[in-house]
Amino acid sequence: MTEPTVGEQPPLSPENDRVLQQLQAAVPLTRKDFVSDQEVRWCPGCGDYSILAQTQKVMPDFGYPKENIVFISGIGCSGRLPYYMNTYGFHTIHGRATTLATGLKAARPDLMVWVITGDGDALSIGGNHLLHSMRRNVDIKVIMFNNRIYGLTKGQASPTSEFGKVTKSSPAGTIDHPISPLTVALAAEASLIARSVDTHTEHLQNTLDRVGRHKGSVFVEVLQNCNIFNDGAHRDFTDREVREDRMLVLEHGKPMIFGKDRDRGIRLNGHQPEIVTLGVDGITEADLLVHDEGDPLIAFMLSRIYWPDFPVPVGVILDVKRATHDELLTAQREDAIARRGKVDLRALLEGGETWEVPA
Amino acid sequence: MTEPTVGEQPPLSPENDRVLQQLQAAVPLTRKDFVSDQEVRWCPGCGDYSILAQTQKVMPDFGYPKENIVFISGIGCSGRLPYYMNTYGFHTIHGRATTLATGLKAARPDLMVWVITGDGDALSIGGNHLLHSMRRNVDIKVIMFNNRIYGLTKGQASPTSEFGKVTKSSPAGTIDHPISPLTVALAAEASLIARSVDTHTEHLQNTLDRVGRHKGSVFVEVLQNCNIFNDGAHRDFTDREVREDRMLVLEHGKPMIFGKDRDRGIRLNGHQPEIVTLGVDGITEADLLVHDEGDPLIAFMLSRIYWPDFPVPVGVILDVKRATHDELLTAQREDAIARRGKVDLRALLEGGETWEVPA
Amino acid sequence: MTTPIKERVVDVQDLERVTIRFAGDSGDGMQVTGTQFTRTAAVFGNDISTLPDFPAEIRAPAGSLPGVSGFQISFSSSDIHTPGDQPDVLVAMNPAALKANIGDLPAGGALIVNTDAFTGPNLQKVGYGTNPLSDDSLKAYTVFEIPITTLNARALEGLEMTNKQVDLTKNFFALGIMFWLYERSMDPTLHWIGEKFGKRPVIAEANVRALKAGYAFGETTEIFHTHYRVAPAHLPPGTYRNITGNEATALGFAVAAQKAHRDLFYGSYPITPASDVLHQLSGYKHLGVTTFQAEDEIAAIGSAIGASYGGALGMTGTSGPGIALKSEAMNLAVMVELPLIVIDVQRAGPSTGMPTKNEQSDLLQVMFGRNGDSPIAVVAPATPGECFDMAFEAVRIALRSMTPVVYLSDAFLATGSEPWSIPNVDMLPDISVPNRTERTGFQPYARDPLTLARPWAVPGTPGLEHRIGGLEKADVTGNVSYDPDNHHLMQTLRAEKIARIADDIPDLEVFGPERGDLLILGWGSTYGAIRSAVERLQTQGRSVAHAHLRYLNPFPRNTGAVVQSYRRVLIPEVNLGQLLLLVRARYLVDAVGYDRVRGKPFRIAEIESEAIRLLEEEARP
Amino acid sequence: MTTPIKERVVDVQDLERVTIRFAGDSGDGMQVTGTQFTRTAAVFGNDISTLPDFPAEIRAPAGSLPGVSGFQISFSSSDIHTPGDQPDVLVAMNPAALKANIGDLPAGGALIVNTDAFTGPNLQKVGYGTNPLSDDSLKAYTVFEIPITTLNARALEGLEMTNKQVDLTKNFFALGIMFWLYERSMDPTLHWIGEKFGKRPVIAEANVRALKAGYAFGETTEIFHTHYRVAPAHLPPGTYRNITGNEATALGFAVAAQKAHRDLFYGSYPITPASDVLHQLSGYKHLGVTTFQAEDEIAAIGSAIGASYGGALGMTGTSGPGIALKSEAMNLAVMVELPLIVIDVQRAGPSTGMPTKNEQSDLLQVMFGRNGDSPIAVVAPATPGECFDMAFEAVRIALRSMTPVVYLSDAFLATGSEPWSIPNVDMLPDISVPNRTERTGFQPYARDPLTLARPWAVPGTPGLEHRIGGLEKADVTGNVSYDPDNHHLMQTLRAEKIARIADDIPDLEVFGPERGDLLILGWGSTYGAIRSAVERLQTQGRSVAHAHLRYLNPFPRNTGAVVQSYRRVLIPEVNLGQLLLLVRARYLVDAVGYDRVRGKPFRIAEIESEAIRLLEEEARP
Ligand SMILES: Cc1ncc(C[n+]2csc(CCOP(=O)(O)OP(=O)(O)O)c2C)c(N)n1
Ligand SMILES: Cc1ncc(C[n+]2csc(CCOP(=O)(O)OP(=O)(O)O)c2C)c(N)n1
Ligand code: SF4
Ligand code: SF4
Ligand SMILES: [Mg+2]
Ligand SMILES: [Mg+2]
Repeated sequence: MTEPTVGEQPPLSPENDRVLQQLQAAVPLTRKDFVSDQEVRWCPGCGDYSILAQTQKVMPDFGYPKENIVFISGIGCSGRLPYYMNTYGFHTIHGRATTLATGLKAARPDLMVWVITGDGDALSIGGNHLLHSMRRNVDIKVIMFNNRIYGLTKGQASPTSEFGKVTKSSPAGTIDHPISPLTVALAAEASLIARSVDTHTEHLQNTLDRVGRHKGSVFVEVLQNCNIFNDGAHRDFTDREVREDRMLVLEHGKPMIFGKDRDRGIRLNGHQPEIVTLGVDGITEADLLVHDEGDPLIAFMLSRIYWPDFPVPVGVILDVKRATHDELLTAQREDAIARRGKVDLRALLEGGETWEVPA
Repeated sequence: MTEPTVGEQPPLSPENDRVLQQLQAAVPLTRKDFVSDQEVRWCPGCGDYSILAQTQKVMPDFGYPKENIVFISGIGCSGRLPYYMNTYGFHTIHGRATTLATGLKAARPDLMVWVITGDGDALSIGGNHLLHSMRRNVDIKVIMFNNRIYGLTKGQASPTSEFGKVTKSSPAGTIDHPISPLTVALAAEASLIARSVDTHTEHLQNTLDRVGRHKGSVFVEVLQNCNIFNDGAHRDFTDREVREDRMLVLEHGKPMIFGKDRDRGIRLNGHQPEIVTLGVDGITEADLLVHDEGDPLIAFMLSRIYWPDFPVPVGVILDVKRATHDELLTAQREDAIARRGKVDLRALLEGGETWEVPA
Repeated sequence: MTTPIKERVVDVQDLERVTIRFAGDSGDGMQVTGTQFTRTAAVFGNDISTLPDFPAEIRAPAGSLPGVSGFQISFSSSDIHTPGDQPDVLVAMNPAALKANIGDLPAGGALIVNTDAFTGPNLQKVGYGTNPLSDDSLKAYTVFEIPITTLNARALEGLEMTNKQVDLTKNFFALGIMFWLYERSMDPTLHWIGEKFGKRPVIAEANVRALKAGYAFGETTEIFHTHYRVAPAHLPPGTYRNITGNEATALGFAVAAQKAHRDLFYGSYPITPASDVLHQLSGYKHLGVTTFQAEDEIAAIGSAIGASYGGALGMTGTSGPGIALKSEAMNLAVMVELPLIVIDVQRAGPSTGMPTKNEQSDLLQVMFGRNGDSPIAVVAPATPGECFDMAFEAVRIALRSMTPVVYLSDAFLATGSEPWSIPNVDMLPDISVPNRTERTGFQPYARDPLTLARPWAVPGTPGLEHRIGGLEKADVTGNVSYDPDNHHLMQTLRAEKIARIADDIPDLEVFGPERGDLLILGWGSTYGAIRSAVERLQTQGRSVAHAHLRYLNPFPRNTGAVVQSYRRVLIPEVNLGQLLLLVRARYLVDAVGYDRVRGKPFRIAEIESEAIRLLEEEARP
Repeated sequence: MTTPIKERVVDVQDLERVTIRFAGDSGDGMQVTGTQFTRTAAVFGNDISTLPDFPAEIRAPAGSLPGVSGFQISFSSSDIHTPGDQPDVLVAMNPAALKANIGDLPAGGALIVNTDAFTGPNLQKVGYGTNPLSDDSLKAYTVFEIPITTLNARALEGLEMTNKQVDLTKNFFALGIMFWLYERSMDPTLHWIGEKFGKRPVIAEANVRALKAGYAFGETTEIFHTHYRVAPAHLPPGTYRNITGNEATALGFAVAAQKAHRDLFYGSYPITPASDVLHQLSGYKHLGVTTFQAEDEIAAIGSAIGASYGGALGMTGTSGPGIALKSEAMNLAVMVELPLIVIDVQRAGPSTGMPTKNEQSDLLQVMFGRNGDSPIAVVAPATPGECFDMAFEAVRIALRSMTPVVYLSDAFLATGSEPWSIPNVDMLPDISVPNRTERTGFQPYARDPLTLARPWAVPGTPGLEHRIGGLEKADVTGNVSYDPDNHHLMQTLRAEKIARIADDIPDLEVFGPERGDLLILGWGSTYGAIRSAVERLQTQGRSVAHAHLRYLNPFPRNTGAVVQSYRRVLIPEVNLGQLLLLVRARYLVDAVGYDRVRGKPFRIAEIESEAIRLLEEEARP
């Protein structure tokens, strides 16, 4: 059997139909509707505040009634976000949020499920679950707050901490080679992969908006500042003054241009990316690599380039369509019902052969 | 701190020196020396027999005394291999072999540590440990027997089982998109990545030989036939008659040529791979992509192509040099000793300030 | 040529009970043979009990000891509880099978051997110096030497089959012999062959011929002078089927979900001996059952909790090592107070232990294997058929009290089988659920005054949006709370909620005198052996009673009274005394344990003699 | 301007013991303040005991209740065991601190408040309708209202600092006041300031000024009429330092490894409150200590077992939720019989529970939280300083018996501190190890006749190549075995090996009468509260004894005799009765529990009154 793409999707499940109706029915909601009554408890100045704000802002866009939205998190500072969303929320255990989300979505395809996680929660203890939820194309939106540190436990190295980083647990510097979250997501066969930044509110909103509308497994890396234990981790390229020069904002179908003066770009030399300047030795936009969200090879290349050698790519790196886990489950269930008809418990219990013992 | 490569390696630890001496000292061993007294218990016809045989064959090549070689395995049919090797061996628990290997290698840099695992053991329950042992460049050699099924538990789907596969646990076919072990290894930053086949004894020996000589984290996928629960999983391209046409044997620095008549090859069209025929519309070897074991972009591309669209690449996909976990640990320890001098327990216990209570 | 048919007279002997063990190489199809004999005996109306014994290896080398596969069936005209301590008849298809099993055959027992397999190499493989058939090492038994392989090959002559294929049918030749010997009809098996091999007529024909040839062989040759009759048992009237514990488990949960009007979600990771529950349930998609093979045990239970959170009946299942991995998430379920079923099909530990062997040693693990004080409900079926009832009970309790419930089965129950009187599903009660849709006054941790269950407000319910999690909860509101006294209160409430389940479960039943010299208290799959031993002891006129716990947490209300009503209390367990610890701690009775941890069920005789030892020993000060 | 100095007379009062609680916002540096006072009192020679109380949030909003951070210190001229039930003096830097702590201040207690912080917004934040300083809600206390912020700001005038920076020093102003009030020298703190801020002279100067200004304020203003003197305690002679449990734990294991001539390998995953052990040990690289921050708890213990297999002292550490995850691998260590240390710094559960709060509720988890019967050794220190000794014991046992040993600490021990008489390392015994290099007669599972330990044959040893694993082992050879009787034998041997550790540990000591009315039996960090309560009860002439278990599996040999020597046995635990269950089951004594599970240590008074209740209650039938 070859794998259906969304094009040739199995019929929508009854639940999904209900969603559609609700979509129509729903009264337009506002940001306020998504603010819970709980007092927000992050350190003053934490990047998490902005991510929360942008999340609350975009929620109304999707037309989902708020009771049909669920935020599931693991443990970490990031993990507190669900308490602040006036939706259904589940603050689970360290590293396992994606597993609960998988079961929830399988049981309730009508729900919109967001997973909030941190670089330790998602990539250290939770790495394997991330991998498998993504490959199954579970229709969940994993938002990973990457502050390159363990915040809640007060500052140990995470899988994204730079080599040699001095932390409480590595007084002589870490000796662990960091992993690229985007490369991992790619190997995990996630169907949408993106990156954004806590302080780039507009870009973050647009990214979350894309994410909210995607069907299938989503992995978003949000570069986040932990001003207590890893202040300025991303500053070199995210600061207002430098960001245009040091970040590459991706747009599907558009050449990869960056720089304050939009005069620099990425070109493939053979199959290797290089930075070129438009106008210099006759280089024009036509020479630049055009971003294709459907191309894993480009996605891989983008997942490997980073400041200071290259501008840091942000935006949607990859977007592929595949039938989702819940669609496939529903299809199999309905197919079974179609073939085997309605529930006949009696027949089920009898199974194969039976015999009578007369009274 | 930037990460040292092997070029600028920290000084060898005393243990490593010991190894070197032993290397000189060692009396040449033969295959027989590595055969244990335990009766081999795999199904007749299982691909594991051949992998065991090749492993025993290459062991003497490395000049390690057999007491300095350790085989660690997880649970699965593959996991029984250590019992059959006349070295030290540890049959651990499901999915965790790499974690024990990490601790062992950290404590004993002088040992040569092999990890034997299966597609379920390594990629399902053990996926996260694989990821982290590889990124840390722990000097272990992970050999994954990929039969694309759970053998020991009698035939359920594994993460490498093809979509739609009917198994005991998926009577209507699996709905899980399989992962590519090589892509995962790449995202895991493994420092040597290779693929071989149980029945291609010579290629397997050469691969194991490369592996045995590599310093750093190694991931090898061995395509293995489970003739009981997934017979012929790889037959389409591994069978003697077709293998030259359907497999691509990689050699560093050589153009990617395959086919019985060595007349077909892989070329990059833009950055996309395509199959071309030498001689047709003037295509020559010069047009073909030359394999570069040091190039992650090529490695990624190779990890994505597979039969029937492409020949299946075998051999070393990637080989990069990075200081190993134990070297870095040793360096930090020795640096600390150099800086803080010999052990003074008294001073250690006193810590900061003390006061006397007179008798 | 086939053996010439000639009339002959054989005397018939009536027996109350017979125990047969089929033993051969993994490749010899002993499980099929045993299952066919079982079905036939069952359909005939005997009471039956079976014990399969698989090798640990998938396929150990042919003819090797680790490769021996066995299947024991006991069938009777009276009510029986165990597959029998020892076989009356041993069928040994090769030397390995003989060597591995002869020790269990009592003197005088009947031994049927396939002489063709007793070749030099086969004998050496298992370390027989001389051929046991030729030396007199077997003189204690009634030996029937039959060249099964050759006779069977002859019977199949002319069929388009490889020798290997032909050889694979010899088990049916042996089965045919046994059918003749015990006056059984071949029809059920012939019918089965038709169904199974319908598409491969040659194979079907071959098996039919093998079976009939074996039967004819019994009938015509001189070597058997008697054959035996075991009359039907007087089982309670009803429609019966033969059922294994894993089948009954899957059915029980599927039916319970229907009765609770909830979709069943089963998240699991394969592990012996629990995998078959996953396989079974994956065939129930048409009942709205969703099965999910997770990447590991942690993901499996995580997905089940997620499904329960969404309003489904979330279930997970595994064996001991998997429970260890699930314990952190089980604790989350305790804290968030969601219904959850955790199936533990126990096997021999510790660690990987002996994966295919039986043990009941996870009781303390499921009671206490979580950080903090983490009360959880535990139930355990006592027989294969009862797995259905206790599965139903597990669901009822989980939904009534909004709590995880551990369902403790074991390898013996899982693969053993017995005749099962099919319940009338329409008579089964509906299971009610504390789900909540009313907005006004909703509080996530408000409690039902009776059960202390919190409301089940599932996502999608307008107006009930709320947040839950693993941090301590404020009473009623469920908000995160670090208040010291609140924590103590919540600790007490969680404990009390589980304790109150005792209001809703049947009392512990006593078989035998209400008070007396000895109570034998058991739980789980030791039921059959204990009950049989107690029956024997009672017929000897001894004052011995049997009580068997199906509810292990909480205990039935009268448990204390029961254990305090006897001079001595004996608790036989296939572990080092786990229920024993709980009973002594709770009731301060000087109960003593009896442990034989050998990866197999107890023998009736060993429990009987231990009981006698105790009875005759001085009562302790 | 600074307050003008004028001579004045204040009377001095001698006290035996004083308990001070510093409370303020997380940002107010209360932990530093408390620590400085502690060091000063310690160096002065008082006996001390401290209890820090961190907020769960990293930084809760300024001025909010969840943001309150506290540090209690009790210092005395006599021997004390606890940080005190209630403070005599409460220093409240803001309204939140007042509200969160005033409940603990007994009537008549002294209250020092920073009036500057009692602003409208701050009051509202914590729901004070009216200002408690102006209404008469505090009339039960002796209140000292001091505008600490402004006074401190004045003292720092002229320094090149932001207001924020200035504000950060006000805790030292408060500290200065307390130093004056209790006649303490400022030198240790001035010294500390010099070391800490040497590189930032302005900051150093600011802190010095703040401290001195506070001291001067006490001296010069009229508001304090007395100051107090707490004479040095009569501690046994020796060199002392102040030490927390986590520090003593790290030191104990590091020293034990040295004494065993093994490199220490510590694989861990951060978790509150165990992380500091990892941080501490990561600074001991020069002792050959290797620390490894693993990807999760499973990898952490896996790496530790791997290290032990390689001949190192393999250790892992975590808190309750991590133990749940490690249990499968702990079981592997039990089966392969390798030495392993598992540190569990317990915290309040179940599930995530209250991560920063104290509890001792993992005892049953570590005893039983593994599949199959899986005996394991368990030890638990009773005081911060004793963590050193029990760490040493854990290593000795693990290496002597080739077994995993669980070391149960808890949040209270981990962060609490006391004066510690530094042991003479040269007097500490070497720890011997059953390592094996001799080829002839080597068998992986041959056992030491005394300890039943198997030999430790590490990779690299020529001629001893062998294979181990999680499957059941054949006795002696260690080959994989499914033999039923062998399994029973191995089960018994594993259990007996742990039981025999009792031959090698000290008897349970009794404080008080050898037999009598009441025994209070405890374990872990409840030591101080129990001992103090028992001292009080004894001075009341009651027949009460205290015994405290440091060895929880196996129990000391005389434990049964001890618990059976008293009319009643009371077992206070910060859990729902875990040791209670073990003692009742093992010795059948009708011990009763006393549980206050509030995330904090017991109060002396509550144990005292519970004991009196029991003594006065009728002896049970
Ligand atoms: C099983 C378990 N192990 C460890 C912990 C302790 N812990 C809580 S959060 C965390 C890591 C937090 O880092 P990250 O995921 O990056 O989140 P952040 O706080 O940085 O947002 C750890 C180790 C835990 N709660 N549970
Ligand atoms: C914790 C745990 N979960 C599950 C199992 C059961 N189990 C043993 S091996 C295995 C998977 C085997 O598949 P694979 O790794 O591909 O090895 P193969 O047998 O195919 O060589 C499973 C699920 C186990 N032993 N332990
Ligand atoms: S610790 Fe860091 S990540 Fe956590 S809340 Fe504070 S600033 Fe944010
Ligand atoms: S089940 Fe498959 S993998 Fe396992 S031994 Fe048999 S053939 Fe090999
Ligand atoms: Mg983080
Ligand atoms: Mg496999």
